[in-house]
Amino acid sequence: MATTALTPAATAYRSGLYDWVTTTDHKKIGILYVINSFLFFLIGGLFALGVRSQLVVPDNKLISPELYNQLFTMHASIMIFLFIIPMLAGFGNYIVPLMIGAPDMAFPRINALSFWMLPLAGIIMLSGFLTPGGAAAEGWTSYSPLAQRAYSGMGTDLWIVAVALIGTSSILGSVNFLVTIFKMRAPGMTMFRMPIMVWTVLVTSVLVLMATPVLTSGLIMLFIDRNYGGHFFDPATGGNAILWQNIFWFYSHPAVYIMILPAMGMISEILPVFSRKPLFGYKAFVFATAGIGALGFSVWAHHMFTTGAVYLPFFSFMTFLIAVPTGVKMFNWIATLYRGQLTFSTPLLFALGFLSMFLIGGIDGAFSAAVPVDFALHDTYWVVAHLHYVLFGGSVFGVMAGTYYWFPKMSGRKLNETLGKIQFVLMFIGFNMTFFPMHLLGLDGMPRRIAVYASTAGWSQLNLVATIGSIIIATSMLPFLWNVFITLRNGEPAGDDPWEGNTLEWATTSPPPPYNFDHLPPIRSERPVFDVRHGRVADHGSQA
Amino acid sequence: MRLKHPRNAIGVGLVFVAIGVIYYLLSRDAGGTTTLVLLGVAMSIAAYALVVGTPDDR
Amino acid sequence: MTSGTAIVVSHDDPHALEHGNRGISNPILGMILFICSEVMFFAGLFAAYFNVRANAPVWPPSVAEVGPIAEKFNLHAEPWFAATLTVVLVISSFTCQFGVWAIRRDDRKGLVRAIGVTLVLGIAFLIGQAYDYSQLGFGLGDGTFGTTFYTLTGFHGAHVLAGTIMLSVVLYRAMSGQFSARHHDAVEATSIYWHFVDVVWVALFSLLYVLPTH
Amino acid sequence: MPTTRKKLPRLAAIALPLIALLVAGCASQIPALYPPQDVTSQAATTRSLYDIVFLIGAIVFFFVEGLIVFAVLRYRRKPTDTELPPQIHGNNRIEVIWTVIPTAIVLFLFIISWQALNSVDAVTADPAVRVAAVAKRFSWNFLYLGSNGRPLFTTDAAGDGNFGELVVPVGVPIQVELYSPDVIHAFYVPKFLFKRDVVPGRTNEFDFTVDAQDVNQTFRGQCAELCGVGHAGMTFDVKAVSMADYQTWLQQQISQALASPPAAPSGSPAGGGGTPGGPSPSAGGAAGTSVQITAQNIAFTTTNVTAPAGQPFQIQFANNDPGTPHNVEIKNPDGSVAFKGAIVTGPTTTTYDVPALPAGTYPFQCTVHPTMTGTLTVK
Repeated sequence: MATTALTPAATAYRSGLYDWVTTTDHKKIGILYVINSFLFFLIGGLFALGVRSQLVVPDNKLISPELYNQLFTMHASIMIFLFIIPMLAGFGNYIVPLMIGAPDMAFPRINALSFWMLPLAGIIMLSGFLTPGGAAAEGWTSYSPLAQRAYSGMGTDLWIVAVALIGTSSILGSVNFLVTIFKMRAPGMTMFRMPIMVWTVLVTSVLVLMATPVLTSGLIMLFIDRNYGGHFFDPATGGNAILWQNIFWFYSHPAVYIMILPAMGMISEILPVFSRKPLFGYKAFVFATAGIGALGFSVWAHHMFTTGAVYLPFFSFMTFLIAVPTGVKMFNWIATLYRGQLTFSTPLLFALGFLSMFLIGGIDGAFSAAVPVDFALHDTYWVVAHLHYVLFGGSVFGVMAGTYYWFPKMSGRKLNETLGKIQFVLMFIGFNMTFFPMHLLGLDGMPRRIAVYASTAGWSQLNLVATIGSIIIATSMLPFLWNVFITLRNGEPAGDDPWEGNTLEWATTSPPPPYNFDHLPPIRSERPVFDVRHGRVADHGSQA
Repeated sequence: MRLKHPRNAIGVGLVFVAIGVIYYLLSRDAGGTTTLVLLGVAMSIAAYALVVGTPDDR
Repeated sequence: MTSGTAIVVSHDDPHALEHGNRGISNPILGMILFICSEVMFFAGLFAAYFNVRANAPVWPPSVAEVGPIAEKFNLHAEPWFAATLTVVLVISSFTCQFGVWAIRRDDRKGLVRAIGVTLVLGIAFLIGQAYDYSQLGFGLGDGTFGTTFYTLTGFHGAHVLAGTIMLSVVLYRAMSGQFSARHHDAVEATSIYWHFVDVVWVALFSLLYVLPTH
Repeated sequence: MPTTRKKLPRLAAIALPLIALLVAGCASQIPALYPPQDVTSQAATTRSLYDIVFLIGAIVFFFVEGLIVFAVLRYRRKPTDTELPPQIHGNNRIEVIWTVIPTAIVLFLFIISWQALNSVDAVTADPAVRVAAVAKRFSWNFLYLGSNGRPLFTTDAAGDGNFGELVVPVGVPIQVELYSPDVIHAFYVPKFLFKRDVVPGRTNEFDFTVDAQDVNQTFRGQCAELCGVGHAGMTFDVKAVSMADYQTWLQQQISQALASPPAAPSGSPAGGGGTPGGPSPSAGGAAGTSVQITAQNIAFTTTNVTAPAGQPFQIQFANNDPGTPHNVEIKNPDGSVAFKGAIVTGPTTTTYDVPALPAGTYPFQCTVHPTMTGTLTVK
């Protein structure tokens, strides 16, 4: 099959299972990442439906508190560690080498190792349900002492092992990305001609590289406390319960940016293509991305305002500051649309969904940065609303936009537009129905992670609305899955460049051959393919 | 490119060391300061290696 | 297969043919970046150490707090054994570097000799540490002191073990003549890793045996 | 230039149900996009901060969302658009503007929130009422503290989790100290617009002053930090009464507590858990001495004990609180730890070997519950 490499139009992916399992091709590994992540998205989504069906009416006895705690813990853990982070890593894997004109990642075999650790970790994490005590049930934050041996069972040990494994996979992946981006760029692809998607993957990789090992050290301490009689987090013997939170959030706040930055990168590729304009303020965008990454390391304790154990003004100040680079990005995106010629294909719809929903999540962030307001809102459903507006309204909408945008490149076929738009409308409505009422519930004092609430609390109607919304979200996945199915069977052939794209992945075939390119167009700006299409030769890659 | 001078790479880490020092002066939190300062060290090493290790942009 | 391979070669390093400055090779750069993440791994452990240390009224914890076992915590009284281990590890860092310099001169025998000595010193360190553990008289569960001590030194020991495995592979490959002045990324990468492990130990030794108690 | 299309775009159509939801929220009794009416002076501060943050947030929301909707409506690609639109790569002036203005806004927000924080977070030195709230899986217990910092009585004297209410007078500062013997909980009263974590091994405290106009109301409180399977049921009530009513209630509670002392009085052997292996009736003086200390209902029943100077002695420690860890930590007069006994979870008894101490007076306490105090006299 290697001989087919020189005939780019050949069906490079019609190969056997063995080939997929042993592949070191970044494109196949990228697709494996994406498929694996979508599977876990469905599993995590089912857990979310379980949570919502328990909360649909007050005083519900459908799901026991034990199982309920396991469900929301596994929902969050799977969505974060096995869906969003690997999904973005998967798109990065597929797209980044193509975008910089490289034949593959720097370390193809390590790349395969990084991927195959994920399904293994997923199985380990989910196998907690088979243990006598059930799966981990302390929330994805796994706060000690609740996560200590005295209060939780073997599921927590499995959770620790799984998350440590995923962390290792991420670290190896980030080394791979960094070396690829710095060392494997094609001639002419200078740093400031790299697509924004590549920049966001770069910054994300730095965050993963620096933050994830701190979580690994914390997980090891927790494991030692639980299994070998350690005292790191045990206040009765000189340990410190707050220490776990410090270590955990030192990873997990940067992790929030790990989960959103590549999605921002996707949006930044899609908006220019569908408005036929360059991204407004390329360099400002790069510096804003780096700024978010840097600030992300000094705000960890804003998740701990109510512990009474952190210096509040420092973290409040740093948290407020993050609004500035984020705002710069938001205005850059809108200015990209301004005076453009917008084509409302499904990728753009999801990208616009990202803009409008992430905006709400971002404004919510300013509420939480104001410490006294956070005293009222922390650990209520308001926070649940906030984080879903960022991670669902932001990351998931970004991932869907990226899926519709790059599916033609990955498969050679274009997803059906009508089904795509149906999915968008359903998902947009369902998302807002589910998560907007949670703002109101939180403000009214509904704490998160409670398995039941009283009928007298006044939360019944909004919870009902939220549950209906979650069913609509689940429904919105059906047209998507059907769309993928029929498109792969006999979808419309996409051609090399269905969207009139800007970046190098559209200069090769769909799907690209092994090692990606027979020849590269000259790279004189951040939009080499655009330049070729419109006969542009001047360097306009940098502003001012 | 001027920005890519190895000296500037060290500066990337100094930002975090500076944040760590300010943080220590305000909060006296030994643990958080340790991570911030060592983050500065790690960032400096990484940035230096990436800048020195990358062939010049063409 | 042949045509596929041809593409690999032409794409593998297209820059090398055109430009002189290749910077740091991919494996070595990857190793340096990985070591940066290792720095942050130890940053987490060190942060935990400083945190419990700062919270303790007396460090190491006193008899009043954890009972008679506390008398065993006084590592400052007998630092000589650990100091010897430190010297062993520092010397091994030098011998490792001699190996790198040797292979850069294409001195393959010198490489084998230097890496061999390094490996022996590394194993000596591990045996010494295991012996030290057996003599200490307190365990992982003996208060925060025992927990932090064994976690810090234990994970450092695990890194030394990983280093000796890497050194063994390098030694085997060196003896099979796989390295040359042009082609010895694995030696360079292992050496950088070994230096890192050494630096961590020096930091640990200073922390546990030298830094004044309170 | 062509005019804007009249066709309602999809985005706007989708936004309509959202707006309908908002309107419905405001119209009926279900919660709105606003925190509940504040009932403490601290909450009033927080709420006026919320007002400003909400106002700015709403302006930013409508401004930016308006820009998005405008761009979507105005700049659709038309069949006549064959030429590229103007290729604008950026504009330094406008980029500086939209960096500087948000910076100014967030600095303003930071400063006002810091000011609000300083008043919300302030604790007074002389509160009118001091309460120790003990949160354990899965119930609350409120210990009213006397002027000497020792508990006068507990709202959960039976130890069965049936704790009654936190009764507080209106118009005066009330200080709450938070203790947890097990995992992290959080004291959260929505109408106070406030919560504070209850962290084992750490004493958090905060003040609140209920507004005088909110007298004779009951406010719902709940644990806000996941603490296990019973988390949802870990609720409590705060009842605000007038100062006169409070005093009546207080005296009634104190006399009740005195009428039924929680354990045997000072000096006699511990009841309840008992001391297996033969109790030692003497509390000092004799050679090879041992001292009796008993913990019950988050308090030491024996608050004054005596031990011989200059020789090691034993403490027979009985913890009679089921599921609750206690110990005895003896402090030197300078505040440093002279002896710290292992923490044991009741009901149980244990023996501490205390090293020789010079003559003097030593305060002792429970490490887990610093409100549990006593005095050890060594002579």
